[in-house]
Amino acid sequence: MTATPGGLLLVAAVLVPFVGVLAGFALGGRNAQRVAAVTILAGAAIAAAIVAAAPDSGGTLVYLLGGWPPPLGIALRADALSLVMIPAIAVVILGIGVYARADFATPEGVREARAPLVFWTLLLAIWGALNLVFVAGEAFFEQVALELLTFAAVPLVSLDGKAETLRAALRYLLYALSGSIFYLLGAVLVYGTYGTLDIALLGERADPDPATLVAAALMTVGLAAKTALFPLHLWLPPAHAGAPPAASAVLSGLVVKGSWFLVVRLWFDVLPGVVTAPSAELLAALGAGAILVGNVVALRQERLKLLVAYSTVAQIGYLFLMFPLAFDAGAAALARGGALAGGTLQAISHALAKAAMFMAAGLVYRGLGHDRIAELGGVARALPLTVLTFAVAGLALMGLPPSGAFAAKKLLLDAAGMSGRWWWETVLDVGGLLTASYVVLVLAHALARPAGGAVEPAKPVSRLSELAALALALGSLALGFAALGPAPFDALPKPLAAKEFGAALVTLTGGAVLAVALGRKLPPLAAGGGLAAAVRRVTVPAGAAFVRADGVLRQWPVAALALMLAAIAFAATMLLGR
Amino acid sequence: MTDAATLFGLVAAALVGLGVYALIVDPQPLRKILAFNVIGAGVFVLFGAVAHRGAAAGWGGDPVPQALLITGLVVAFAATALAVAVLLRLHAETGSATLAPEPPPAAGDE
Amino acid sequence: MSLADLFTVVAVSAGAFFFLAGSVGLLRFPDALARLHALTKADNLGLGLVVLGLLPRVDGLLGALKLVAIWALVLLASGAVSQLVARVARRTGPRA
Amino acid sequence: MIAALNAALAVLVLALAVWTVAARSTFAATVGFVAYGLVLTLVWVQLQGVDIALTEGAIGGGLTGAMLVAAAARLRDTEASARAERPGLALRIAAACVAACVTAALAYAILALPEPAPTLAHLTADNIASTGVANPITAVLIAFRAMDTLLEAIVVLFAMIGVWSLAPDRAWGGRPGQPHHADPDGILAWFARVLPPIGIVVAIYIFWVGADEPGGKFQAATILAAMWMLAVVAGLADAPPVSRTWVRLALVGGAVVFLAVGAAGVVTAGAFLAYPDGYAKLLIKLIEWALLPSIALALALIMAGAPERPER
Repeated sequence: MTATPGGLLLVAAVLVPFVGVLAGFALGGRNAQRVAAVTILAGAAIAAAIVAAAPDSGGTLVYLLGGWPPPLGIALRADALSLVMIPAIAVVILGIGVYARADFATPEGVREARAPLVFWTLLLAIWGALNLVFVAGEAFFEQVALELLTFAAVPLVSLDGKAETLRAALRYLLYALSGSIFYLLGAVLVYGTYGTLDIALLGERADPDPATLVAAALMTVGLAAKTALFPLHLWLPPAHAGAPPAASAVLSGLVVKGSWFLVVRLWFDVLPGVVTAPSAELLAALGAGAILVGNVVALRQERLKLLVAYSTVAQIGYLFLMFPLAFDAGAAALARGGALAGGTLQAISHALAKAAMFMAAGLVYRGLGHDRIAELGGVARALPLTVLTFAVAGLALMGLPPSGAFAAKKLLLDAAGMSGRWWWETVLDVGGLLTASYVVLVLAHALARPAGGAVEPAKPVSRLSELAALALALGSLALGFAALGPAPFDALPKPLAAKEFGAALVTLTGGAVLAVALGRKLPPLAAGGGLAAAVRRVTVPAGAAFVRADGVLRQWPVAALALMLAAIAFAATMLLGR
Repeated sequence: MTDAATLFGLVAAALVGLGVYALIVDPQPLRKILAFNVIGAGVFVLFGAVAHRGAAAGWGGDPVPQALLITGLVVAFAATALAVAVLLRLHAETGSATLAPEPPPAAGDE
Repeated sequence: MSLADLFTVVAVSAGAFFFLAGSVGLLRFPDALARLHALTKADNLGLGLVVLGLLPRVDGLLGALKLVAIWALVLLASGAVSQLVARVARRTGPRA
Repeated sequence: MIAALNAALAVLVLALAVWTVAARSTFAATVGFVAYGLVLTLVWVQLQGVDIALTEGAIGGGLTGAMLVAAAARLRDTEASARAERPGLALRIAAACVAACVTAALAYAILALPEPAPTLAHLTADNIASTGVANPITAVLIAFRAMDTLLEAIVVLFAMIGVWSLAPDRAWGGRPGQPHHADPDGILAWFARVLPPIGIVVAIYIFWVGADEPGGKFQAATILAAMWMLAVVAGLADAPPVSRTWVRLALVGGAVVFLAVGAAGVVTAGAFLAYPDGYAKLLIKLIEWALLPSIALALALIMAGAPERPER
């Protein structure tokens, strides 16, 4: 294994943000924000350079740290997957950086304030840690990267210092630590079996022997806990809903993608021949559970930020649907192909759209002084750009053309059709309908006439922040034009075909019906109120049951037990399928 | 040589199990942090046993996992420190130290 | 068995006795201060006697000095830690 | 004989772990954890990992233990109400079953590990000469896997920023923790005057021999941090305000030097974190000297906690 030209850029992608952390922290005060601005621009340039350098290196950049080749040394490696994630994350960071200028400026008359210093340094910290996750070529190194990510993310949760957010941060930290200790345990077993943790070497050597199977199960659930994959999501809703909006955007859009990415690495690159079809189905089944429960509970929320947080729970589910679809029954192994491309595209679209949605929710909160959905009436008039952002991000999340999620869905459906697994198609469609339902519900409230006269923003919101959020939402919506790009995306249906708009109309109408049936509080209905009331007598208790089930699953003992049971289930399915 | 490695490897498995039990059932956050450290110690002992199994070249253990262990211990310390700090701040803020979430959302409607 | 061997056996056994007594005290005494009292006996006398007993067995002055230095360091460290624990115990009440 | 000793150690470790998990009082559990850490150092010695024994004793048992004991003392009044949250019998039985399953699966996996065990010891031995150090762990930590160590220094710093971020807004920039008072002529003050000079000598010794024998910067930094904490607790010193420029610079200094040496390697040795021939040991020493004070300060400030006293 040798280094490729441009490999040094990978080191820069990781260390430039970290240097920014050190410099911002050492210089302190307003300098932290200035350093962050410079670093974000430099980091974006590096991300662009990495993409530009990839073709010269045969599509994979490699760098040997200290010149020592694995297994003794550590390699940084950026494959096609990393090369997509790095620039996408850079774009989101850029958007969040612009958005957060208004929220995290050091106030006049103070040399240094706590929240701005912590936010700007940790934003860079998260970026560096994520880039490290994307390029680390070694399992232990990945663990250190994940810990860096967690340590940088937890303080963002409790940035406003309220008791509720402190509790959310503690739950997050403890659960994430439980996850990482199991990941580490798995890594130890892997080292004991193969004498290396280098991902490329393991990919060649890994066999389904007992220690590897136990390790695979432990590492998978450890990462799933950190990703908040249903039913291991106890920490996510309060943590993401309680953080300041810019921080929520970071946490929901970016941080969960780090541990998700490692699941992909683990399954596709480290253990492609160790995981089995039933275990992949199990992973996707948890994803399907996330989509169903997360979306229905989102629809039942009173507050906008909690709704968006539960929508993240559901979106994480989507990211795991690709695993069975990527399973090549002939080779009895996971194969890179259309399904993986679809999953990756979905991750990127969600990163953009979810960040935009949290930003929009934050602007609504700032403008109105609250985020109660039932009292959003008139906000569309007061904050038109923000409501537009929410709508665009919503369209992107529900997978309407030409969004990236739409293209991703098509890629996954193709893979599902080819492997005869039609039921995942149903899950994708139901998920789209449910997403449409809460987006429609929120928009219906936002567009409704205010209860008492026109709504004036309680506080002015920054136009720059509004534009940053809108840009990210539009970016997610435009990702479907990847269909005009190279393989495997060129096989996609062109997003602007008339047939697709018909399907979009069906999704929106279905979503509206679901919103009427399940929504927590409805805006006044123009017609059909009696019918709606009759339907709701049946559907509302059903929705409430989902909320209760979610409440039970999010109790610590239940969630901790679920973590271990999931590990056992994964070990069993990995044994079963061979 | 490997006798000690096997013995302490099995001890490590038991330590992990003990910690897992406490992590699930003990309601106090500080006890969960303790449980995390008990599991952590088990994982580290297992890694130490793995290193000892790889003894060669005149050393009593494979130096690579031993070096990783030192990194792991430092990371675990940092994790514990952060968790304890959040817990103490929560206690200072509320006078209690419980992870029990906000009261369950009311199931009622309209 | 030479005189030196006998000396070692007696001294180390006496040291072990104090460790045992200290451990019993740690488990049986009612409060933190009394337990500390028991523990310090184990450190001071127990380790001291063990070191004393081992002195004839080391070759060279440097080895002997090392042993004595270990004892002295443990004394200092355990003294300081006992002080700190006692402070906490006094501040937070007599339990545990 | 050795087998009997190992068996006794194993029983002791397990007993202390049970105590830590099952003790009724949390304070007692944390004390049990400290003992658990100390006995583990003996396990490390038996597993031929003296470096790890030192680290475990310093960081695992020492710093972590001290932190947990102090936290347990502060949280004592919350314990009664927490007991009410204890889950029911069914859940406890389920938890016990699941824990037993995990242990059984792990034990099975451990017994199935391949024989002879794979190892990188030979590869390390073949390449250690080029680093100029004789302790293979130091060679791995600061040459072959230098990036690990760089990130480790950064992890500690992140954790410290995380701890600081928990400060109340009004106390930002101030001194961490509550002030400590002790009788200046009392025995504690005496210890705090006598012990630190000795501790510093011991720390430097452990640091210095780390290149060739067990020891190193993390263990030494922990001792330094502990000595400083002793002085703080005895009222002889106080934690510095976190807004001081020298504090910030000292905290990042180690990582900055490490990064600079690493970057210089790109030019002089052809790779980031590579050392030019003949200069390896010198540069390794330089990095370690730079990291020692930064890590010691970061560890000490983490132990001191979030800023609580605003500067007037």
